[in-house]
Amino acid sequence: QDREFTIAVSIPAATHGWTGGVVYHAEQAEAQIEAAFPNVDVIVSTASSATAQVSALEDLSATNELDALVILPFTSEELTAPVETVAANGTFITVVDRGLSDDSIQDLYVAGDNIAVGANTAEWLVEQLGGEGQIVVLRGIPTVIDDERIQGFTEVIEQSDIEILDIQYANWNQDEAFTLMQDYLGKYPNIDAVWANDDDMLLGVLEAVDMAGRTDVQYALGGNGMKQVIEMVMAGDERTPISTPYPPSMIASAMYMTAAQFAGQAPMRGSFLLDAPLITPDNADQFYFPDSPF
Amino acid sequence: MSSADTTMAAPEGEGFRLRWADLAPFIALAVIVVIGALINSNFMAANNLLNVITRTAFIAIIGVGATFVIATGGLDLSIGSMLAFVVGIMIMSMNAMAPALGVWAIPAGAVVALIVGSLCGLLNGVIITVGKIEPFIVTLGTMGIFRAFITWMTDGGSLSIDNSLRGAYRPVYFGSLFGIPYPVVITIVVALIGAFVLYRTKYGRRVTAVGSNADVARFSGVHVGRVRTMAFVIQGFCVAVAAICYVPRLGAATPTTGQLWELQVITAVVIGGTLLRGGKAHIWGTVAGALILEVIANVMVLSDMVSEYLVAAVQGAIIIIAMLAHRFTSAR
Amino acid sequence: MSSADTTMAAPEGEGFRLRWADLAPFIALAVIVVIGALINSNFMAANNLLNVITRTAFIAIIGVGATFVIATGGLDLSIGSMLAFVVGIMIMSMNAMAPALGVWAIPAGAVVALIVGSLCGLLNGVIITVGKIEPFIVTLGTMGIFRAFITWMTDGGSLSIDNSLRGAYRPVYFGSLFGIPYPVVITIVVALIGAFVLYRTKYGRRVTAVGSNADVARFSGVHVGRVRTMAFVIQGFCVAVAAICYVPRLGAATPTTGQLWELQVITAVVIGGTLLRGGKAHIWGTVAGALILEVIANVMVLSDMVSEYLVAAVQGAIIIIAMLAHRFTSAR
Amino acid sequence: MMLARTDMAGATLTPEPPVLRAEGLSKAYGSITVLSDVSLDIRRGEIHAIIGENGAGKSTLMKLLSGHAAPTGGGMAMGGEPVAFADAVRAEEAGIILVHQEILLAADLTVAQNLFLGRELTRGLAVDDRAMNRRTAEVLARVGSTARPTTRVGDLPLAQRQLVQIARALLDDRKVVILDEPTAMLANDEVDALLGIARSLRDQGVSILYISHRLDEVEALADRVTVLRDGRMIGTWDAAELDQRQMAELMVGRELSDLYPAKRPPATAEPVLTVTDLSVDHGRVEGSFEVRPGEVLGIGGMIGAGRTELIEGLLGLRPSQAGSVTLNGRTIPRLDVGAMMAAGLVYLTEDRKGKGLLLNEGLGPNLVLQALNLINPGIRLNRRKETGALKTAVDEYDIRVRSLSVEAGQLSGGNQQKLLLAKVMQADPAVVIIDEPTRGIDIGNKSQIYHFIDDLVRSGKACIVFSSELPELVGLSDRVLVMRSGRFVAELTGEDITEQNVVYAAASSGRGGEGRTQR
Ligand SMILES: Nc1ncnc2c1ncn2[C@@H]1O[C@H](COP(=O)(O)OP(=O)(O)OP(=O)(O)O)[C@@H](O)[C@H]1O
Ligand SMILES: Nc1ncnc2c1ncn2[C@@H]1O[C@H](COP(=O)(O)OP(=O)(O)OP(=O)(O)O)[C@@H](O)[C@H]1O
Ligand SMILES: [Mg+2]
Ligand SMILES: [Mg+2]
Repeated sequence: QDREFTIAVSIPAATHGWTGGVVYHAEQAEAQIEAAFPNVDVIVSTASSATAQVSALEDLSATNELDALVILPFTSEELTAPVETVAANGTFITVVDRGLSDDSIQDLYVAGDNIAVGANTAEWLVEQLGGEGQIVVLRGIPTVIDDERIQGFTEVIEQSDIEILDIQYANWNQDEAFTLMQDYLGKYPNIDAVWANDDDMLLGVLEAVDMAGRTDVQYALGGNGMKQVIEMVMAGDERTPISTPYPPSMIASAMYMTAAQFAGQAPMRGSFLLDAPLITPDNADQFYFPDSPF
Repeated sequence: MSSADTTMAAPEGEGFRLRWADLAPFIALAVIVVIGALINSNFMAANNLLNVITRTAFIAIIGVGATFVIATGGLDLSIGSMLAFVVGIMIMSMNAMAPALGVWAIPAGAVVALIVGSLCGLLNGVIITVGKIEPFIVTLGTMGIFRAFITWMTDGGSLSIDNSLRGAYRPVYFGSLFGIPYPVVITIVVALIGAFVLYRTKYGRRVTAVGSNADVARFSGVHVGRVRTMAFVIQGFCVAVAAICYVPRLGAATPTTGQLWELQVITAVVIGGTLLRGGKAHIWGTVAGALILEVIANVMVLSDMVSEYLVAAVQGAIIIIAMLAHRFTSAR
Repeated sequence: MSSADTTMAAPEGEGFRLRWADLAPFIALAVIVVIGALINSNFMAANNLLNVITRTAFIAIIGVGATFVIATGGLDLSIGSMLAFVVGIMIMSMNAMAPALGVWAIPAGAVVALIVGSLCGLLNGVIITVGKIEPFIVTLGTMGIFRAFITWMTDGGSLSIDNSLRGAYRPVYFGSLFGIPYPVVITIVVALIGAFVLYRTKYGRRVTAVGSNADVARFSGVHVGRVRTMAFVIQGFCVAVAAICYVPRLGAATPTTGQLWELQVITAVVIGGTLLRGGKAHIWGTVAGALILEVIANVMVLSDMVSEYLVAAVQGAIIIIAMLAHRFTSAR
Repeated sequence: MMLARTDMAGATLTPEPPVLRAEGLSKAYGSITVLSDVSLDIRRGEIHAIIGENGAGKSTLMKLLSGHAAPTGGGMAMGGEPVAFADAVRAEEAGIILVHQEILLAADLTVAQNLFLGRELTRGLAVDDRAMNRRTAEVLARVGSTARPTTRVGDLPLAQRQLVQIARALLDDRKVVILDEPTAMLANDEVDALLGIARSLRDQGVSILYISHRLDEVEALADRVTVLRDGRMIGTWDAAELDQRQMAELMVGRELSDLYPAKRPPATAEPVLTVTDLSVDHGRVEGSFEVRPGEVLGIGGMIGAGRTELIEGLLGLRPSQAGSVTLNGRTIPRLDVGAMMAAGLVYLTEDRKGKGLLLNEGLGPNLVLQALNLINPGIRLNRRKETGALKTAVDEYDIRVRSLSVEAGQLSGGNQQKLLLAKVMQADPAVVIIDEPTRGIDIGNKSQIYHFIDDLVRSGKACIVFSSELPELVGLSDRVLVMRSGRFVAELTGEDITEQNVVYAAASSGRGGEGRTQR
C-alpha cells in the first residue's frame, strides 16, 4: 500500500439525461473509491465531443502516470487509436458501453448492449401486438448508440407484420419529441404503439399523446431506465408497462472493478456484458435509484 | 421649390416598395402554408394547425425580445440557455414555495422567473455596454454559463415541477380562451406590447436610432448604453414569459432545454425582415418568421418525401430559397 | 508643407498604440499560460504543451480562413458542418481509391478534399453575394445542409478510413518535422500564407477595403462580390486543410464531427483582435486566440477544481474576463 | 496688415458680455497640436464668420465650442460665466448647437424622427408622430427643403440631408448656432434660403458662427470675420473692412493669383468619350453626351436633377443600360467601374465620406485602392511604391497633414477632398469626371485645383465637372450641358456660358437670372 495509483475516467459531458446519469454515477463512484482507497486518485474528465475526448485523453496521459483508464468512448472508430496510444504506456484500460474497433486493446470491458435494447423492446412489442399493427419511432442524436438501438429494433420488427410508419430524429430532447409526436399524431389516424429509443423523449411523447387524447396508442415505450419511467412501470402503467435498462451506473461498476485491481483483490479481466432484460413491475425496484438525477 | 416636380414621383414609389418588402414574410408564410396543404391533406386539419401555432409561441415570444436586441445592432446567443436556466430557477422556486403557498406558488414562481430573466438580460447588457465587448462574444460566454448552471442544477438529469402544481399549471399551455390557446393569446399580447413600445414610444424610437447610427444617437443626447442594456433586459423578460408558457407543457427542465433555440429565434427575426446590422425592426415579421419555421418543420414531418437524415438539409434549403425569393421579388 | 515640423513626432506614438492593441491576444495568452502553470505543475510538461499546441491546429487553420471572411464583413456558421462533410467525402474517396492506388489514395483524397472544401465555400459565397442575403442566414442554412449530408453519408453512424491507409496516414497528425509536429508546421504555413495574402497582396487590401466600407470599395472599382466570394472560398479551402489534419487523428467521420466548431473559430478570431463588423484582420491574433481557447480547455481538464457540470461556465467566464481585461488595458 | 482689428476694441465698446467667449483654447490629438491659444468673442445677435485654409482648425474650434470635443487647454465662458461642456448634449442645453460639416443623421429613421431624436414629443406614453411631422414640415419649409417629414433620411440626396441637418438645429430656440460649411452641398436656391434664415435668426438675437469657403457668402452675410491659419488665431475684423481678396490673403498669408485659369481654345479633336442613350434607374434619368480631349464639359442643374445618378449609372453603380459607350476609341461592353477605369475613365464622387474614402484606413491604402492594378502589376503589394506615391501626392495636391500615419478620417474635410482627388488621379485617366470638385476646399486650394484641371485638359485629357457652384461651373467649363428632371435640356458654349443662362435652363419654371450672382 505504499504506492499511489491514478485512475483516469473519461466520459461524455452531461448533455442529456443519460449522459447526465453517467456523470452523476462517475462522481459518486469517485468519492467512494477515494474514500475507500486512500492511495487511489481518481480523475473524472468529461468531454463534449469525440475530438474533445481525444484531447482529454492526451492531456490526462501527458500529465499523469496513468495506472488505469476508464473510458466511455464517444464513438468506437474515432477513439480506438488514441486509447491504443494510452495502452502502449502500460496503462490498464477499462472500456465501458461502446467497444473499441480493436478489442485487444482493452483489459476490461463493461458493456451495455444497445442492439439488445432495441431488439428486446421490439420482441416484447411484437408479442403484445400479436405480430401486426402500425407503429412510429423516434430516434435520438445521430450516433452509434442511436444507430445500434434502431438497428436492433428494426431487425426484429421486420420479421413481423408490424409496419413502421415513420422514423425521425428528435435528438434525445423532450421538446423535440413532443413536437414530433404531435406531428405523427396529426399525420397518422391510427398508431398502435410508439417507441422512443430513450426515456427522456418518451416523456415528451406521452405528453403529446395525452394532449391529443388519442386512445389508439396502446403502448408508448422508451428505453434506458430513467427514474420517472421506472416509477411508471412500478405503478403498473398500462401504456408504458415496461422499460429496458441501460443503466448509466455501469460507469460506476467499471470504476469499482478497475479500482479493485489496485486494492490487492483478485484482478478482474475480461468482458462483462450487461444484459438488457425487460424492466417489468416485478423487477422494477432493482433498477430504481431514487437519488440519481436520471 | 424648384425641384418639386421631380420630388413628387419618388416618395410614392418608395412607400410602395417599403410596404411590399414588409409584407414579404407574410406572403412567404402564405406560400408555405399553401404548399403544405397541397403536400399533405392532414396539414390543414384544425388540430394540426392549432398545434403548430401554439408551439410557435416560444420562438415568437423570445423573438419579440430578440427583435429589440437586433434592432439596436446587438445579438443574443444566450437565449436558449437562458430559457433553460430561467425554467430551472422557476421550477425550483415553485417547488420550494408549493408547501407554503399551495397553488399560489405558480404565480409567485412566475414572478421569480420574470425577475430572474430580466436580471440575466441585464447581465448581458451591462457586460456588453460597460465592457464594450462584441455582443457575439459576451452572449456566447453567458450561453455557456447559463447552460452549465442548468446542467448543474439538474445534476445532468431533469428537474420536474411538483406534482401538486402540475395540474393547476397545465392549462397555461394546454388551455384556451374562447378557443384560442393561451400561449397564442400570450404571444399576441407580447407582440402587441412589443410593437407599441417599438413603434410608439420614445424608447422604441431610440432603439432604431441606436441601431442605425450610434454616434448620431449619442450626439442627440440618447444614452446609447442604456438603450442597448434595456433591449437586453427586454429580451430577458421575453425569455421569462416564454419560460412561463414552457413549463406547463412538459413540466421539467433538462440540460437540453432550449438548445439551439437562439439560432431559430435569430432566423425568425431575420426572415421577418429585421436587419442584423440594426436600425430596422419588424415585430410582426418576427412572429411570421417564427410561424414559417414551425410550419416548415411540421410539413417536413407530415410529408414522406425526404429521408430522415436529410430533413435538416431540406429545411436549410427552404429557408435560403425563401430569402432568395424575397430578395428577387422585392428588388424587381 | 506648412506643418512639416510637427510631422515627425507622430508615427512613434501611433505605431506604439497600435502595436499594443495588437499584442493584447498574445499577452492574454501569456497570462493564461502562467496561470495554468501555477494551477497545475503538469501543465508545463513538454508533452502536454506539445499536445495542446498540436491540437490547436484545427481551430487555428480554420480560423485563418474565418479571419478573411470576417474581415470582409461576413460570417460563416457552416464551418463545423462543412468540416464534417469534407472529412466524410475525403474518407469515402480515399477508401474508394485505396484498392487501385494503394497509399497514393491519401494524397489523391487530400486533393479531393481541397476541391470539395473550396466548392463548399464557393457555394456559400455565391448565395450570399448573388442573392444578397445575410451571411448569418445563408451559412446557417448550409450548416444544416452539410450536417444533413454527413448524417446521410454515415447513415447516422460513422464512416471510417480504410485500415490499409491508417498507418500511412497517421504521421500527418502524429509525426513531426525536426521535432515540430506536422499539424503545427501546417498551421504555421497556412498562417504565413494567410498573412502574406492579407497584408501583402492586392487581394488582401481589397478584403479590408470591402469590410471597412463596401460602397467605397465599389466606387473604387473593386468587385465587392468577387472579393467576398473569394473569402468564402479561402474559408472552404482552410476547412479542407484542417480536414486533412483531422482524419489521421480520429480516422472517422460521424454526424457530430466538428459540431459547434464554428463558435470556437469565431471566438478565436474575435479574441485575436479581428472586428466582427469587418475591416480589420489579425491572422496571428487568430492563432493566438485559438491557442487561448485550447489552453483554457486543457487547464480545465488538468485541474480538478470545478464540478464537471460547471466546466462550460468557467470557460465562458474566462473568455469574457479575458476580453474585459483586454479592453481595459488597451483603453488605458 | 493695415487693417484694424476689432477684437480689442470690441471688448471695451460693448457693455454686454459676449454670449460665448473662448479664452486661449487649445486642442491636441496625442502629440499633434491642431489648435493653439485661440481666443474669441461671440456677441449677441451677430453673424460671425470663421475662415481659414483647409486644416486650419475651424471645425476643431467649432467642436470645442459645442462640446463635441474637449479642449486640452484654455476655457470658455457664456455671458461672463465660465462653462465647460461634458458633451454635446450639455452644450445644446446651454443653447449652443453645431451643424456638422459631415452629415450626422441616422439613415434608417425618417426626417421627422431624426429631427426629434432624443427629444421626442409625446402624448401620454406614445410618441406624437403627427405633431412631430407637422413641426418638421414647418422647419423644413423654413430652410427651403422639399423633403417630406416621413421620408427615410437614407433615401434623400446629400443636399437634402444637409438641409435636414440644419433644420434640426433650428427646431428649438438657440443662443448660438454654429454652421460648419452648411452650403458646401447646396445649390443656389437653397443657399439663398439659408442666408435668409441666418439673417432672420440674427435679427432675433441669435448668434451665428458661420464657416464657409465661399467668400462671396461670407462677404454678403457676416458682421465680423475671424481668420485662422495653421491652428492659430490671426485676428478678427469687421466684415465691412474686408473684401474677398483681402480675406483670401489673410487666410493664406500671401498674395493670390487669378482664381480661374484662362479658357482654352475650342477642342476640335474626335470625342474621347461618347455615350448614347444611357438610361439609369429604369429611365428616370436618360441622356447622350460626348466629351473631347482638351475640353472641360460642365454639367449643371438644380439639386436632384439627376447628374449624380447619370454618372453612377454610366459606371454601373446603379441599375442602368446604354445604347453604346465609346471610350478612347474602344467600345465598352459593360458598364462597370473597373472596366471604365481600365479604359481610362475615373469618377470622383460627391460623397467622400460614404463612397470616397475608407475613413478608418491609412492614407496610403486609400490613395492606391482604385489604382491597385496599375501600381502593382503582380499580385503582391509594392509598399515602397505606395509610400512614394503618397509622398508625391501629398506634395502635388498639397494635402496638409501633420503625419503620414494618420487615418483618412482624421484629415480635415478639405484635405480629404484633396486626397480623394489624388486617389482617382492615380489611375492616370484620359477622362476625369468630378462631382463637386471643390466641395469644402479653401479658396487658395480652389484655385490650385482649377489650375490643376486646366493643366490636365491642356495635356490632352478630358474632364467632366458637375458643380452646384455656378461661378465655378461657368469659370471652368468650355461647354455646359444643363440637366432638368433627369433629361438634358440645354447645351451652352462659348459666350453663352453665363450663370443666368444656366439657371434659366435648369429651373423648370423658367425663372432666369435669379441666382446668387445678383448680389
Ligand atoms: N481625431 C484627430 N486626430 C488627429 N488629428 C486630427 C483629428 N481631427 C482633426 N485632426 C487634424 O486637425 C487639423 C484641423 O482640422 P479641422 O477639421 O479643424 O480643419 P478645418 O479648418 O475644419 O479644415 P477644412 O476646411 O478642410 O474643413 C487637421 O490637420 C486634421 O488633420
Ligand atoms: N426632395 C427630395 N426628396 C426625395 N428624393 C429626392 C429629392 N430631391 C431629389 N431626390 C432624388 O435624388 C436623386 C437625384 O439626385 P442626384 O444626386 O442625382 O442629383 P444631382 O443633380 O446630382 O444633385 P446634387 O447637386 O445634389 O448632386 C433622384 O433619385 C431624386 O428622385
Ligand atoms: Mg472643417
Ligand atoms: Mg450630385
